Amino acid sequence: MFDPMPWLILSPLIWATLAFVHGPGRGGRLAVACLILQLSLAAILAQQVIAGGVRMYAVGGWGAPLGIDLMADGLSTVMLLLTQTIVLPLAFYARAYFVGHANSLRYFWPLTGYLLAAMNALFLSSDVFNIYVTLELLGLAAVGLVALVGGAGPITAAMRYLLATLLGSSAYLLGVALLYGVYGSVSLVALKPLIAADAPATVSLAAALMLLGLMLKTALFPFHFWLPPAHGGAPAPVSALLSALVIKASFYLILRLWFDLFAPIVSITAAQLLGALGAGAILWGSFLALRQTHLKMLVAYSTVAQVGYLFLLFPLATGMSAEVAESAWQGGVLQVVAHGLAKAAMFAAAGAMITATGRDEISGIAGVATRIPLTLFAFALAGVTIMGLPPSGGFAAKWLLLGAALASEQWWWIVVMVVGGLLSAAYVFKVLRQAFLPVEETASFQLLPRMLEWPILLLALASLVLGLVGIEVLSLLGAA
Amino acid sequence: MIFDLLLVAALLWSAVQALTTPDLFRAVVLFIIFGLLMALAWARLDAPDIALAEAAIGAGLTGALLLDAVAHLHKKRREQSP
Amino acid sequence: MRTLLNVTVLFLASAFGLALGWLILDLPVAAVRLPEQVTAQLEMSGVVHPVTAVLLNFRGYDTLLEIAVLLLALLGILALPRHVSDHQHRPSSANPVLQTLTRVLAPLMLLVAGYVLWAGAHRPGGAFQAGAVLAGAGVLLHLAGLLPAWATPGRTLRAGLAVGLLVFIAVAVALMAQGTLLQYPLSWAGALILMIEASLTLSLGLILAGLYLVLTDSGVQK
Amino acid sequence: MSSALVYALTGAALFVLGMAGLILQPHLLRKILAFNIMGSGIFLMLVGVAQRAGTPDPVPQAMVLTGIVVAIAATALALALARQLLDMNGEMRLPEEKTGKDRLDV
Repeated sequence: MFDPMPWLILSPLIWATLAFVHGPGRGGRLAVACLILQLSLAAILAQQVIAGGVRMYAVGGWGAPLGIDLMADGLSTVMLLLTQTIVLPLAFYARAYFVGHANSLRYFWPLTGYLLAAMNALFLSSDVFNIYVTLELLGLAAVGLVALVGGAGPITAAMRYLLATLLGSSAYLLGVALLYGVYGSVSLVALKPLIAADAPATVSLAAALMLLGLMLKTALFPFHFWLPPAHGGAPAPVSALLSALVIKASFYLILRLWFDLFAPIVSITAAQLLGALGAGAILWGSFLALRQTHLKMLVAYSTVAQVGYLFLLFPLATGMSAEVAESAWQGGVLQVVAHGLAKAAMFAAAGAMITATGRDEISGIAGVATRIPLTLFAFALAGVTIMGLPPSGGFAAKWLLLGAALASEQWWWIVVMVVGGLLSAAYVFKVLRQAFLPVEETASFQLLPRMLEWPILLLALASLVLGLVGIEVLSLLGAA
Repeated sequence: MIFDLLLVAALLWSAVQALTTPDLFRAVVLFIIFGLLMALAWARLDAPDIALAEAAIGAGLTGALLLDAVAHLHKKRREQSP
Repeated sequence: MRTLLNVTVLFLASAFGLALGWLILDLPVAAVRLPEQVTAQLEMSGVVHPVTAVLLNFRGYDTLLEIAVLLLALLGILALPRHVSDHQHRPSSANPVLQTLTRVLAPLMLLVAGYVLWAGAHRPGGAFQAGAVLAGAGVLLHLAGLLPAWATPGRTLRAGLAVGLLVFIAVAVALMAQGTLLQYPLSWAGALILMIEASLTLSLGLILAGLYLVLTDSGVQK
Repeated sequence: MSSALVYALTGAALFVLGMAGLILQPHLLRKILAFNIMGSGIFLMLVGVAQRAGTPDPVPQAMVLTGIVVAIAATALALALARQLLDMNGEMRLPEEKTGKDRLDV
């Protein structure tokens, strides 16, 4: 039987390297062709997982613990599908966005290719040291992309991002070193029963180090300091990739470690702490988003806030009844997917508005409603998901989380979610209101190519439709 | 064992010095010394492959890159305050 | 404020260090014994030196990604917008003695790199160390004023930078036709690993030298 | 106590030193130095703890080789960014760390 797993990693590695050798023109066309291929590969893998459950692949034929295994279960398949779905429209968007910036485009494709290879490899890996290598590949590619267009702001943001991401992966690697010291293996499959059987205090320290490192990379409050300038200062297609996907990769790992590897040793206290940090992120991030004067900074702070919802999953799913945990778990994963699609659309829309008006302040986008209604419509649709209004994917996700909080009588998370929802409505409407204001006569306006608008609408619609087909996604999740 | 303890002491001393000495150039030189001591430590740990790589890459190339950066920094300083 | 931060971080860091040190003094015996498995399977790996066997065969997939990390770092540096000075940057201090010395040393280093690469199958050494020696030759040539800093790499150079990764991937894919990714057939394993290592040495040498040669002349001119 | 464990303990100390330096030193070159020292500490821990019984273990040794290459890649990228910041701002610091006269650097 054809196995798509290795190809999902090899394809972006190959096209990224060839794009570097051949330059942006042919490289870009190759990238788009391969991205279409990767989307079908991810779909094939999803079918295989639904039909046959968890799939393993022993690289080199050795098998863990001597070799490295790839593993695809429901969660990793959802992440792979989400990644390929978001990157494909963004690739079309990027081609239109970087017109006239040959040097940026020359390196955009290879860097994006390695970024994608790192994410696909990360989602498929079942070896904690191999995951470290993918984390470094991911981090360096993301930093390279932030610095792509240069300028004091983005370079400073890239430097800060690099230091944060290196500190995060170093903490993670120290945890891996301790795990190897205790058990003599780095394979998730080999480690899981060993940790369940006997976990000395060193393992708890290793778990804390790995989780802290990944929280820094996910920009969970109060480790969010690096995110807004990096995501807000990068070129729009890059911001979209980073906010929609890159931070989700480290969050995926936190899920993997918490609910899989370290499940026997995690405590309810630690889960409540993670939830509290998530609540802090929701309130503080939304509050700061509301106070921003620049469009992309507002969207970036909104990411800080939305990451918070992801971490509410831990207190709702740890140590609760199976039913509550199931609901929280589904809500959390659905929030990953919904926020990924919506935030990609939102950053891309912000980039299109800035390109059209030539100004990056929120006050500069007056008149957008009449000039580029399609883009504004897409921004508003994405906003519906961010606010969590029906029938969007964001609504379905937050509904499941609310249900879990009600069932487990943890009413304080409900308060946080409601206040967060109101604040996010306030910052989304702050943008929309400005967009509907009449234009000044003097304002210049650049017409947008079609490819700078339609991919955004596609992403925004997907985030909305997710609310209606969420069951399908969740059934994939349950297949493993 | 005595050699190991001496080596460990030298490693820690050079690391602390590289991090705290006021002069940047000195700090980089101390870091290169630290790298070479690390190569010795790897040899003591029966890891000759890492010893080779550490000497060539960790001390050598990283050192060259850092020295070049310090030279660049000093050049900028001179341009700024003639 | 700053002092408070210093004290807090130093305190937390030392507390953490003490805990870490105390915990590793009291570790149980590891349940999985990988060194024994490596020894048992060494004959199947195509090389005799265990570290090379792990690096290129048992955990070869790690190494594949790691080459991508290195190439990526160079790409990230090249991608930074910069205005390279018009004149080719050569250190002014290049004296004739250094130049003569370099002319002798550089070919010698090439030989050493070849030996280290070949030796890697049996004893310490291999593509990384050989690549580092190559890169050292490149840096030396630059310091002697015989090799200019890189502005933007041309197509041939780009191909050279990428060849190691591409050959590695090509071998991995070709092997998939008759098994799984990177599964070397026993009779071919040694030869294939040497081929990968040879191309890796070239690319690693170029990339590592490139890190220096690009950085050394990467000023933003106003 | 085996000599490998002595090196592992040294690794722990180096990690702590490097981490403190990375967080506290405002100068970017020193942050990069500190990152490398922290990395060396992790590598010593990895091999030292794994070889605490006294027998060499090729698996963590190969991992450290991988780690050294990743560290030089990260170092080079960080230096490139630091040099750009120097050329644009005249300083090798992040803007939030410009204050503090009591710092040790030139």
